[in-house]
Amino acid sequence: MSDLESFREETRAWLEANCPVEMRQPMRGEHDIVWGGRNCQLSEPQKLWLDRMAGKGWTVPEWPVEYGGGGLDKAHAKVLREEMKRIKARAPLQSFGIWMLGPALLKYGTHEQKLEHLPPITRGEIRWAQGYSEPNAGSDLAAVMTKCEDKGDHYLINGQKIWTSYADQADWIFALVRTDFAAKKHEGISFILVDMGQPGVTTKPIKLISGKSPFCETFFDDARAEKHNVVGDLNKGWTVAKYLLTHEREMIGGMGSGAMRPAGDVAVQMIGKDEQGRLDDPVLRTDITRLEIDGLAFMSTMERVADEAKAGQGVGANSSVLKYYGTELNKRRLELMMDSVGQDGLEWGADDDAAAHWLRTKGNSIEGGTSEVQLNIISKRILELPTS
Amino acid sequence: MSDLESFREETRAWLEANCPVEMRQPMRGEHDIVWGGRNCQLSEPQKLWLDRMAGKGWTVPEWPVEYGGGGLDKAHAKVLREEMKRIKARAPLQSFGIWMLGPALLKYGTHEQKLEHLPPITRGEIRWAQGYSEPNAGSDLAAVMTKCEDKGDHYLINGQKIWTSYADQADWIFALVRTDFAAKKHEGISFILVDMGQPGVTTKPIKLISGKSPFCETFFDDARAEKHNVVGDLNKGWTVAKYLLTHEREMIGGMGSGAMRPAGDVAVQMIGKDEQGRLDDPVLRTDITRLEIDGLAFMSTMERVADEAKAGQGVGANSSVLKYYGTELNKRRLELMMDSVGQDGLEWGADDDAAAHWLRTKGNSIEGGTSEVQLNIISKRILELPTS
Amino acid sequence: MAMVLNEEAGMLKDAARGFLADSAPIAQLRKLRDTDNADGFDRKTWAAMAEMGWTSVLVPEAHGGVEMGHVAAGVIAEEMGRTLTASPFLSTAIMGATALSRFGSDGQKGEWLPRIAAGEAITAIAVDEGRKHNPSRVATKAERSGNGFKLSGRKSFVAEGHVADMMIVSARTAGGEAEAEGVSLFLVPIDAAGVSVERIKTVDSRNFATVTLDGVEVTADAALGEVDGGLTALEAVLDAGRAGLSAEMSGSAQECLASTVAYLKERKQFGQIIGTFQALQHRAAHLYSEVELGKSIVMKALQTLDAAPDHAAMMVSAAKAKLGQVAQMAAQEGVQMHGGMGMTDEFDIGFFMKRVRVAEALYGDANYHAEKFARMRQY
Amino acid sequence: MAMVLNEEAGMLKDAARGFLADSAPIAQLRKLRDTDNADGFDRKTWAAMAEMGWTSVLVPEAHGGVEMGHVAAGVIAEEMGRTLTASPFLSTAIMGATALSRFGSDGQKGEWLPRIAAGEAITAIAVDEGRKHNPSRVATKAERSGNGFKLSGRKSFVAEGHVADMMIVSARTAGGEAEAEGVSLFLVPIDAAGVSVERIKTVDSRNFATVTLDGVEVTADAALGEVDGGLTALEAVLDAGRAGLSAEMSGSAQECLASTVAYLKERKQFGQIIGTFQALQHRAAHLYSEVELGKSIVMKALQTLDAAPDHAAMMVSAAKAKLGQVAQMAAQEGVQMHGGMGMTDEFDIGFFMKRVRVAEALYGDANYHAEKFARMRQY
Repeated sequence: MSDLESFREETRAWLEANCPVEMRQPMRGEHDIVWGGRNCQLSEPQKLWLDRMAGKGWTVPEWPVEYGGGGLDKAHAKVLREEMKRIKARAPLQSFGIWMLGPALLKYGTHEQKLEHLPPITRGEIRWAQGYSEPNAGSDLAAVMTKCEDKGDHYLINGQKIWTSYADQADWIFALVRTDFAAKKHEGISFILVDMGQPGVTTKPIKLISGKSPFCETFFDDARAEKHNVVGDLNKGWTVAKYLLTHEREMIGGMGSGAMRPAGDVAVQMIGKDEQGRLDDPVLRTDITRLEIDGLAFMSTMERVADEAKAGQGVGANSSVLKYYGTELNKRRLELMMDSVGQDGLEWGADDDAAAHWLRTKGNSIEGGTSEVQLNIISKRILELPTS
Repeated sequence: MSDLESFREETRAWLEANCPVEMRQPMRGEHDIVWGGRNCQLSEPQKLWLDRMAGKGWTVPEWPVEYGGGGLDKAHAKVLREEMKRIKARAPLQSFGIWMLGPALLKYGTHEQKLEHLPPITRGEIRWAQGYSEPNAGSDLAAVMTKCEDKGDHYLINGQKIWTSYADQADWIFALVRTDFAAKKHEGISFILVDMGQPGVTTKPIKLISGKSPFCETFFDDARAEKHNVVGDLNKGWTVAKYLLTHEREMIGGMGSGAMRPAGDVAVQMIGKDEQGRLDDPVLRTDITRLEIDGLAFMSTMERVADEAKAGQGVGANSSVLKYYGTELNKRRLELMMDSVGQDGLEWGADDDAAAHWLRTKGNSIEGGTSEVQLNIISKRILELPTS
Repeated sequence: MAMVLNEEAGMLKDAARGFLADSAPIAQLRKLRDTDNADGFDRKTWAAMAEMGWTSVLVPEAHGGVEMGHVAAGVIAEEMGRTLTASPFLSTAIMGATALSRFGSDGQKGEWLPRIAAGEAITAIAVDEGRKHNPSRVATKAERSGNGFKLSGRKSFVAEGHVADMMIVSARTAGGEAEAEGVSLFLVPIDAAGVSVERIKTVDSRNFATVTLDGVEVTADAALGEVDGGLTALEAVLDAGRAGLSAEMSGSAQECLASTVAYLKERKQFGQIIGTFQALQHRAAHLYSEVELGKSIVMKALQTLDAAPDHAAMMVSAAKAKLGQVAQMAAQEGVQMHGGMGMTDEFDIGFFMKRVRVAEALYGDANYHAEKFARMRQY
Repeated sequence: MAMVLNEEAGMLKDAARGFLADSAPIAQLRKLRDTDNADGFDRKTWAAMAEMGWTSVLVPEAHGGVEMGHVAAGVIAEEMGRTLTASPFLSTAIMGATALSRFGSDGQKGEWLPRIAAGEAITAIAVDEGRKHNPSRVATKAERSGNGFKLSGRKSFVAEGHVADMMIVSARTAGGEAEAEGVSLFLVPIDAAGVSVERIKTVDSRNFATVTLDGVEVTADAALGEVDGGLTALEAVLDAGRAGLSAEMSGSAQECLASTVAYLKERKQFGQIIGTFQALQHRAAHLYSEVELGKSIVMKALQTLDAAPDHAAMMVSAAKAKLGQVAQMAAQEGVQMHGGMGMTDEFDIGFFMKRVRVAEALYGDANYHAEKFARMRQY
């Protein structure tokens, strides 16, 4: 038996024995997601499942073992994913720490920074927020004005961030701050880690059109950060930020892909078919067909971009194509869902939250760099069109 | 009997007696259009019909009688149109002189200029070409560089025009020329009339993607123009040009409207229906339905813009909306025609010239100010968005 | 007919705009929502509208109305689309008045039209039963019972159903569930025994109702128009509503464009006013063109309803389909060009996106009307 | 399978690009057109292609081929799409070779495959009869006659029909005109008695033929695959062609984008390089995204044809539909952004618009494949 095959057997047996039956049920909504953090309320099965998986390093299977990861290579990690999917196991933990800060620290952090911050992430002890945008910067991230002063043994931070996801429930924030006001726009920025449990950091949720408040304004009033919590070189935070932006772009763009039920299946369930076996709304059927074909082409592109990157052939800025097209596609998809669900999707505060989901997607093409910013990037970096 | 009613009776009787039976047949193609001019070959019925109509001033029913027009008001002109339509009479004459130069001269010309140039237009004796664009100006009409020097008793013209419609068959040209190189871009331009029958003016047809050559390059090498042939004030030609551009814009935009058979009818004839009575290509049917609805909305807009102008309520720059939307609509329409006709429309040089017609429409959104220029105008003049 | 408003309609437009901006701006809708108002609209504003004659715009003079026609009704609806004013105007002043004045018996007219004109009665149209609009799909039954009928069934998405005094209910007196023949209309007072109404709050902060009819007894006089042949009348009433809704959507689209253009002139990014970015300029200019086309087709539909109501169906479907596309585009482009601020509840643009979505679904979405248009065009 | 070309295919791509740029650029097509060349393609170039193994890319090694598969065939087709090279590659090396190697008898394979591989035989597929592609609509009859069949009918839009040595003809051996059952395929040599071929010049300066079969006698051996059940084989052959055409259209779309971007960097208007105008930048960037999606779905379709040919239909239809949209968009945006120059015969961009239109119609347009996709998706 090959190594992979025996790993599959062991994994299957372990999951079977350790995944609580409640954690094999589909999530019923956003409240079933385990985000972790100091204030997180976990049900018994959620806690059991998180602890067991974290114990094996499997909340982050591909991270190094010394930082709380599973130390698996891609092939083994794939087996684990497949086996979890087989029993419909929920993800034990989701977080910005896993998706965003972790990769950045692994790439740019010192050994000490990794040791300090990564293991608590893997165990769901610390929940991270992202502090990039500012009220007057918007798409122009490099225009950050939050001031970070060197006070000898620590930094002092004053300013305001906006669009910080779930900052009201987060423990720490990774933020872009300006450490040199004399330098050029991109060159005086640092990437810093700040404990939100201090009085100098306050948050205020922003109510969105969907009625939810997944984002906050975050205020820094004489907030303090330790000097060893700058990631990467001082004044070189833009490098780290760009790396994370690309990462975020791909993540948001990817949301336009296969996770949801195909639009055609939803429409058939909602509307039914005519005598010829066609969806009983010919115009909607045309739009859905085009959406699904574009969806296939988009998923093929995600695959191709990933494979090209592996083969070292990629066009880096293609992540902008994925972000742009993926989010626009997702908006189209949700519009067609609303067309399919009809009047039943219009109730405010309905159980399935169809309308809130639809409204939420409108932000996809704004957050993480607007569609317009992505088109600028494609135009400049890939097509090399001149600026006036 | 009211005046209009008796006019209708007289007109009907006169048309019945004077419109040759051949001139009541549908035109079979572009070659059946009577453009007039010194080199124009007319068939006997064409000549008869043109002379009789010109005799009554009815080649230009609304122009003043003293300049060769019919002197009719709008109501009477409408009766004449209706009566011609009733017996399917062809237009006796079509020309840029009627559509473009005539209106400009009537508005900006002196009495002497009108007397000299308008009557030959109404009788189809002189065919006019329009000399606006230049090779390096394109959409930027005000960038004309064709040089027009004051030589005391005449002007001397040197330079090159492009996209002059049928210049190889025209007798005279109305052109934008630069009479003051020191002035600001829009302020050194004059509007001048030039006889093309002199050796200093030569033309070269431009072959288009449709295989046809409706446009020429026109070269001025020491061409001469009389001093009294400047229309409007010297160096103020841009005023005349703008007036004509608005006129042209509406004309080209209007081509996207009702003259052709509805796309749905063509598709049904070509493709047929399914058992449910629907066009037997559900996807095309969706596109055609949307096109026809947009077409109705567009025609309603043409009507509204005209009625608003009459009522003095109009937004002048709305002619840009008509030009932009009308030409884009026409391109969509022809694409759908090609989809309907299928393989039969792909033969090169076929009798019905379907492919040439399709390709020709691609120029609609370029000539007379590109779609992009129209959007700039809407943005600037109507929405008043700032320029950087 | 010239495609411009006559003097009377022009004055009405100015008056409506002024009144709504002062007395019923979007802030009113926001307040109704945030205070969870039981009516979902402001009764004082509604009374003022009646005072100005808006509720009687389609009521014949003989019954106390001003009978100005659909163009005038559309002018009011369009202005309400700008301010997103919540009111029973569409359900009552447009659809209720059209139903009664065109298809009511003398008795029905006498009973209801003066009250509608006076703003004293609110009516609702109970037509749909499933999640998608489909007026010929009627499962609600009206069985003959003594001298009258007994109605049983369930109606969904009844606009203003929670505040109506009377409902016009489609029910089947003959034929199978999806047949065109056999549909009849009935006037059902809200306090009739067996009627129960459940209020539904929708994303646009407006109100609809699910109405259950449990053996509701009505007299023979309650039938509106022809028994078994009610679909023609129903379609005419719906077309009046669809045209009015299209006018409302046109107003909303115009307002989305205007507020977005205003934002483009004010917001800075990358050190520049974003309105100087040509890509946004062209999108705004394209949107302007679409909004202009929308205005034109709505006016055409309204004029046709006034001039030739029996031949207005195609123009009305074209208008509803076109405005479905235009108004949604205006709202979507509006939110996108407002950037992150467009996603916040604090800004008004999101209210337009939500209302336009509901208006799109109501009485047939763009796809429904495109399909209907294609069938009328016989392809 | 990784979505990148393996080394072999990568080398083929480089070689193809170099050869075509040198030996068969758009200037060649222009010359063929302007000299009214009788073949409509350059025989010397075709021989060179055979020399390089392109004609044998889908021919099994046993029959003298290199059998590299559909991804490799697509690489060549894509490169030909960049240069608009006219040749019988699609009809012969892709569709002819697929038909014979997958469905031919040993005798048929032995007779035709080595000649195809050597570039000595040109084959054509005669499938359509009406103005729109519809492989199951077959009126051409094949009546049993002695030991063989007698074919009568008329086939339209037969690519390379005017130069073919042999045609694969669909004909009805049973069933009614639009039925799926009862269609059979026959190999018909061009010199068989009763075959007449009329050359049709199309807008793309390529050549098609109308083929008339007037009681053409063929032996029983001429039947390709199953008699009466030929539609499955025909669809497989068509899918190979559709995927190849999609690859060609992808190459054309890429080239339209590239030449348009180059023009944007060079052309001045209003005193500025037009490539600095943000509205054009965003349109070019959007087009780039579409072209990238097109490349991906084509590769996916070609890989599926190699890995699981019996399950490739949905991916092939998705590819043909997507590329129909993308390539036409690329050509249309290309012409528009070239302005007046784009309308002239002197510039190459118009050649792309014309070729892409023909490729769109060939073997099912985007609407046809969207419909087919929807049916396969069962909605």
